[in-house]
Amino acid sequence: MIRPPRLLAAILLGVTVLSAQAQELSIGLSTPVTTMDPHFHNLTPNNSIAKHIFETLVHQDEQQALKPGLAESWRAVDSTTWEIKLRKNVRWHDGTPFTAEDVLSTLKRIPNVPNSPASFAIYMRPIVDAKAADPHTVILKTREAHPLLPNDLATIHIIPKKAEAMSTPDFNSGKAVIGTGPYKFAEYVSGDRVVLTVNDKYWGPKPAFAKVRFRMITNSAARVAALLAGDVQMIEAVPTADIENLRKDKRVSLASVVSNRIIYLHLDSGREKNSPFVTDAAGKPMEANPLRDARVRKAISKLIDRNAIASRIMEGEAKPAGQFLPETFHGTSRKLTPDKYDPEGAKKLLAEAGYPNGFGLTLHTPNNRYVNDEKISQAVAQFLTRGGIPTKVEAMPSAVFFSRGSKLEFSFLLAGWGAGTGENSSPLRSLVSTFDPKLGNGAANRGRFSDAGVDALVQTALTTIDDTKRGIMLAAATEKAVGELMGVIPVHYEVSTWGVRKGLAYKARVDQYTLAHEVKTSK
Amino acid sequence: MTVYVLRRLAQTLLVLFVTSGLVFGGLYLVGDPVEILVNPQADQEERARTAAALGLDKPVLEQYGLFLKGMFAGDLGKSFVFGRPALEVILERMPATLELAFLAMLMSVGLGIPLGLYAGLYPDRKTSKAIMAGSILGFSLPTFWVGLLLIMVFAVQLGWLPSTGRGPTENVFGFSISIFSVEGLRYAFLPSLNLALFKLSLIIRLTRAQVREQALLDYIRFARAKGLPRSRVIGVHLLKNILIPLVTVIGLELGSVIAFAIVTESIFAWPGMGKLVIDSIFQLDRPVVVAYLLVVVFMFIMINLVVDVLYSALDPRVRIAEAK
Amino acid sequence: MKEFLSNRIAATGLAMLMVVIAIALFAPWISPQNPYDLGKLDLMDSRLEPGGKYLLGTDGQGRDMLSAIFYGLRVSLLVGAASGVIALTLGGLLGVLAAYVGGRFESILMRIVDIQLGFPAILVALILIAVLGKGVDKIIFALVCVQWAYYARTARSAALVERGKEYMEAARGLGLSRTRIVLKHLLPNASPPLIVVGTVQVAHAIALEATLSFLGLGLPATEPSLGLLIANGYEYLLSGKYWISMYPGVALLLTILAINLVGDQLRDQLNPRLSRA
Amino acid sequence: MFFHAGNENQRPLSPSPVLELSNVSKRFSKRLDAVEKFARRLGADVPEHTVHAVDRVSFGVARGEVVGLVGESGCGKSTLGRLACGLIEPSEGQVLYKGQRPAGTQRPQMIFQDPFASLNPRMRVEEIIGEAPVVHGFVSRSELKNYVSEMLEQVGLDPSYRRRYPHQFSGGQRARIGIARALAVKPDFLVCDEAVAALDVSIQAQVLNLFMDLRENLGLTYLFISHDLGVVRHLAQRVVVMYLGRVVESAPAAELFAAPNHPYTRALLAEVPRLERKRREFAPIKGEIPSPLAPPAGCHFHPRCPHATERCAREAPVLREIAPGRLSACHLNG
Amino acid sequence: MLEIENLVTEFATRDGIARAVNDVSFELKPKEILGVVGESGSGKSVLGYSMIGLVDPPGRVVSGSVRFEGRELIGLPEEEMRALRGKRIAMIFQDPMMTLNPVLSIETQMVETVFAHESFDRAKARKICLENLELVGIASPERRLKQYPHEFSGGMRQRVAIAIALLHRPALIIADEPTTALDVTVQGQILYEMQRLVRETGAALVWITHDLSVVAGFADSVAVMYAGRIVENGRTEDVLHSPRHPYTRSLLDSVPANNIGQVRLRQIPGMTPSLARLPAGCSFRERCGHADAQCSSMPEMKTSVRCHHPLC
Repeated sequence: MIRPPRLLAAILLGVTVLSAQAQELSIGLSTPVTTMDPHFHNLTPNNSIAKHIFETLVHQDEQQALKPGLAESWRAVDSTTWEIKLRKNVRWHDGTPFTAEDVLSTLKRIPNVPNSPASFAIYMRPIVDAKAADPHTVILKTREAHPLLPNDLATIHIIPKKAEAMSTPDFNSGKAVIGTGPYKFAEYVSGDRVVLTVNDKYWGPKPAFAKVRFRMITNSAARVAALLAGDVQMIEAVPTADIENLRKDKRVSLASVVSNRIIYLHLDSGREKNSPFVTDAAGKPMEANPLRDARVRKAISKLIDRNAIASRIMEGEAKPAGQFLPETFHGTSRKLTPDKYDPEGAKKLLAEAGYPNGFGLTLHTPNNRYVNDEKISQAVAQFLTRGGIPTKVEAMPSAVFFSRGSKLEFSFLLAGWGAGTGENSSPLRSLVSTFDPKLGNGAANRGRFSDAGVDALVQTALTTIDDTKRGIMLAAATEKAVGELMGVIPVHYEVSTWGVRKGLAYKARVDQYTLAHEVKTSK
Repeated sequence: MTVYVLRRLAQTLLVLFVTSGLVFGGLYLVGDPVEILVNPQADQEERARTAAALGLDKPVLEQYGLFLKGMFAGDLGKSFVFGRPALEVILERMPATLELAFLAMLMSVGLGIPLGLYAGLYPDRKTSKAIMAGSILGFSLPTFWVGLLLIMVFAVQLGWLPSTGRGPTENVFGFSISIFSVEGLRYAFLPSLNLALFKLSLIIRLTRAQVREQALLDYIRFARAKGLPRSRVIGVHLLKNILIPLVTVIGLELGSVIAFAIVTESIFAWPGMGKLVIDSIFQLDRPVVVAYLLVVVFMFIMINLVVDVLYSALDPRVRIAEAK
Repeated sequence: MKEFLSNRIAATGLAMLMVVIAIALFAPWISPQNPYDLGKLDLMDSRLEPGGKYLLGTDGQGRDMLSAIFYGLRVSLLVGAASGVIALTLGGLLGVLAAYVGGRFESILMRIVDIQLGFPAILVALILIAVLGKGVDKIIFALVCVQWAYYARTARSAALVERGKEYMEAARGLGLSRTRIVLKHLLPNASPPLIVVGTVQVAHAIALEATLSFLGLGLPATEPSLGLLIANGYEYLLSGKYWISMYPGVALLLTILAINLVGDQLRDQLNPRLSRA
Repeated sequence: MFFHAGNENQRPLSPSPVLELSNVSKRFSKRLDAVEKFARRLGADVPEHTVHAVDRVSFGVARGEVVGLVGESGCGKSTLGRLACGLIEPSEGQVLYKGQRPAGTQRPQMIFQDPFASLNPRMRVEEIIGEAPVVHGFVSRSELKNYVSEMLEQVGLDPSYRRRYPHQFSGGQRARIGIARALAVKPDFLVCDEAVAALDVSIQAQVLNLFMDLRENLGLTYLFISHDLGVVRHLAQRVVVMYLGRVVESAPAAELFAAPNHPYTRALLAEVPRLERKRREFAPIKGEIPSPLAPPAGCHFHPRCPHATERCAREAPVLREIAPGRLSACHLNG
Repeated sequence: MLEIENLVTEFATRDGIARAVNDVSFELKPKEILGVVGESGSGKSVLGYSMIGLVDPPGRVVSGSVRFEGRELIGLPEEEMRALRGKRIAMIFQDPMMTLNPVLSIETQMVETVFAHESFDRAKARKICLENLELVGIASPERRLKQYPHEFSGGMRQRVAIAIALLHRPALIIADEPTTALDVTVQGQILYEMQRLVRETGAALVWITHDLSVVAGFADSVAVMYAGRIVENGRTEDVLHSPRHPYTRSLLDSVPANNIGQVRLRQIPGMTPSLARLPAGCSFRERCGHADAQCSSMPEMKTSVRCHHPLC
């Protein structure tokens, strides 16, 4: 007689063998895909899926360098006019040819998606007019000089003309999901999975897999377990805790890259006095706001051992940062390096600023937004406390954190910034430019840092078409805002890591997209 | 009985109203959904647009008024995140949770009652003591912890079962159900076991306590004095009396299984509504959270009502007292 | 008491509980490190294996696990006991009053109890914590909100039984005041089932707090409870750094086990039907 | 003992009965709430119950008397006892103890049936007996110990038991503690509600003897409620028989046992098992006591009465004097 | 028909071993009614359970014999004992609220009893049930059969229990205080019915009670139990009119109905001793007015009385 456990095992195993399928790639995603409408919610997982089905005029490679996409070429005719040449012989999944009309329809639809919680309209706003010069040429006019137009276009997925009037539910049901990309829509189950099949008629290189199944496994340990169990062949966002172990595991290999996301500390440099969470060293309320003093901010920066955080908290999955983006990105500074851990120097600076005995702080941090966000904050607090600035940590879900942070309820906070367009102007404009709703500046400047010199440099750069000149200006602005004035304190760049089963290879991307058509078989 | 049902329905309305108000107000206090929904790159103009698109630019009382108005028309608002009617989003996820809850209850009842019966009938045997010790353990282990251990053992180490996710679904009366296929059951086994463990312990303990109490009563002795076989004394006389209190508990626990599915669904990436609501809470997707609570509360009340009706069907004493 | 100790398992449970309580009470004096003082933690000592400088190893923050468990026990027990005591007092008093006063007060209160019991504990706590934010006081508040109804219901049914007994009539016949009757006669006699419910609920509260922590809605990370320690170590389970989650897990298991064992025995002892046999 | 029929105009015969019940009724009813009324309107069958536990009962008890109150379970005798002690308020009519509503310590004290349920299990004997006297200021705390000892001695218990809890005593001893508790507030009047029913015969005898002694020593008045006619016959000077909330007969004990008038009383006496009887043939009365929720019309006893006529089903008989000091409610009496 | 010899049943309690039935012997002839009288804790109920094999742990029959219709019941395998129970020996219990299963209809509870010992078809089983309900004086049995116990009054329930006990026309019925919880009028009715039924069916009856006055005029013989032992055993008239054991005497003297006109009742000093802590020798010694040195040894059961100094 077979004992029950063995019997059970036999049945279970039998079925496992049957379920394995060739030519199928299964990927574990870390965040749920919320829609199939490429214009509804500007969110990394949504965009990532959209990139399989739809295409943008301008592509970005794994380093976010601009590459031709549906547009074969683009150029600024004058400072406000752009001419875009479209690729010919591209067909939609339903067989109709791709033309300039489709591009114009897309541009029309984007600002008018009902109920959109985060639309792509921000990238459209500089455009005042769009015309088709011929079926494969589009002319775009901007209000003023807008050098970043190609970067912006890299975020916009082109839909066919007939989908212009389609609603978001039409996309979610799959009815409207017709693209030009390497994969075709097959199935979408909210909160569970997205299934795609290969587009045999794709103009570009053929993907390695006929069918892709994306599974949403938000719990990171479960995601790793799924990879180890072979239920999925690839996962994104490998948790730092498992890196060391997975590196040793023969069944899997890892792909990682320093991403475009910086983790930084923001300090209240707006309020002159009575910053809400600043106390004296004994914990009593204090009127003066030491954080307004750039020397104090510099001292805090020097108190943080970035290498320790990168190695101990992030297990190597981070690179200490001295500015907003890694040096490989356009508009970054070559001069800025991460501040060295220097408690002595910090002490001197604090004394100089008039705080030889330090003061007390509370560091506010989200606990479910960035990799190890709460732990990094604890580590920062450890260092500050040891360095004579007793620091408490208060962590909260990001839903609460960002609401309160934007209402300026904090004195000292930890946050992150990913430069979606892959360019240094994005953090400069949002994080350290003077808060100004009209210009759209300083939208995420929760420390209300303000420096006229930085503002001027950023504003000029934003209208400078010449890439080289613009790059120099942006680097200068960064050196002033971060290197000199410490408007934010950079901590590290996150490293994004993917795990794949042996036999597969993935080129890690700085924009954190998980693209099935970039997965290669390595045999 | 009519009175009873009427009373419960009146209560239900009141509860739904109060729940909606509390949750609506509560989530309003937590934070501003726009902050979490918009792309970080968005400027102030885009934020304002989002707020207007989601109806968040109006005063909160007006928002609530609009919500109530919609509620009476059966519209619980549109999800901020999904842009679809919140009710639709939830109903779409409900079958997954319900099948998990159903399997879990099946496991805990199917195993719990026999084990509890055994432990109650032979309290001094070693096996009974082992069952009781095991049940205390099941009581004491945190669900989430056990969940991962199950994955580690059965999926990663032994490779017998899929680690996470839901198996292939079939369309049954318009709902996608996964547990009618062997493959689907393989996926559902670990999560429902995880969910069932606590309830299993509970039912074992309750059954045992009931057995020990009932077995002392005269009617059992009388049944034996009548010369009935032991199987009938236990299987009919004892069991039916035990089942009556158990039905109440099982009904209440079904509700809590549905609620506790939140934890299990998070671990096993099970696309149910528990997972949805925890995500929605973190994303401040108020319409979904409010709608979820309304749906779940409504379900609980209905389950309780059914349980009470069932109770009176099982227990002739209640039946007659009500009918009089 | 003698009877209690005659049961070997229950006696073991009681002994375990005593040890656990002692550890919780004296944590600041017996812990090698103050795990709450960020200044005392050394990041370079993070994730050390058990043995050596740290008996049970360290977590990702360089926190000594042994100290963290001692302090965590303190928080978990505090949360469990405080919420239990407050809920017991509140619910017990309301339940007894409902049984004694009767009428509209009773029916309204019991409807509220029914409704409250209809809500699953975890949902109520989840929403409350989401709204209130983190903190020991808030989680205690949430747990009280979740638990009071169990006590109220138990107290009421026990008090209804007791109210019908002749000694209650005797007390009234002797011309004693209502307050005196409720506090001296009704409440003490309605309390044994409350104590039994209490042990179950305290264990439950500790587990619930752990679950909330796991879901990211529990206590502040700098002052971890056992549940939070497990939740924090949870991510290391797959990586072989078992000690970060396993030891707090075992501590939690033993604590809840001890409480349940004691509660079991109390239940058997306080059940008149069983003790008759 | 003084009776007056269900007619309010008739005054009691004695100038000053210690306890006087005039036309006392007690109804327990369950009223409909809003939902139930609504359901009724929808056509649901929702009953409104009213139980006439005690139905227009009048009688008095004179100082020093022992009155037995007998009847089957559910006849309202316990409710009557509680009305007499002021534990519940009458729905109609009046209960007067020494001319006032029974309240505070100015009321008859009750001796209860169940020796287990009638003592607070969480109090020591000292507290059980001493609580009320201290609260009411009969004794100071310092005198309490002696006072409790005195009470215990009075009921024949060792004063050294003062510090014990009820569960440490046997049934008979508990009954004594219950009596001591009642005596501690210096009552003139005891209402004994089935006070010996739960005790074994040998213990029952001890407690009954104690009641007799106390009466002699303290001049107590008793209302002795019992289903056991033997006990009542032994103790009472007068007997009141109740059936479904109404008094059907009352008479001096000796006369009642010698020549019962009401058919129910006769049936009751016939059923009492007696030791002296030789082998007997039981000839029981028909049926059982009907539910007080739906009492029969007319004379409540008529469905079981061997002499019932059509009139009995229609008209409730009045409690009338059939001989000096004897009252009966039966149409057979003309 | 029934012979019990030196039966001993013990219970393991916290205070030690309690002999609830201690060296009990008696005989019963067909159609005879035996009244077993004793106060609470005298072991009379356990005696009943011992006879029908329903002594549950922590209790057990230690020694002695119960011979019924020539078969030894002690040590009989459970299955054979079960076949006898309800078929040849039936038992009725005290509390009519508790003896019938509250959630099963009367029909279920009766029919299953028929099926426990016979394999009739259902219609025939039902017919037997109806006959028996009629037999115990239940009107409209068809309707009553469909009802549940709670729809019956206490007296009616006890009648149903009796009807169930009679289903297979047992040779022996053991009734454990079946009328204690009932009103006197109902008790009278039940006693009357019982007497009639025993006569009609030819069963022997053991009637266990604490109330001496119940057995008077009802039972043919009486056994008085004290502290687990039968202290006196004889024809009812003899025992009630000229009791020979001092305990029986005192018991009779303390019944109020037996002592009309006396101001004080005769009372037995002291309390019933705990079964686990009996005094050495005669168990009644410490409460007996006639006790002397001889009483420190256990008296033998002689000429129907267990006493060194039987009264005349």
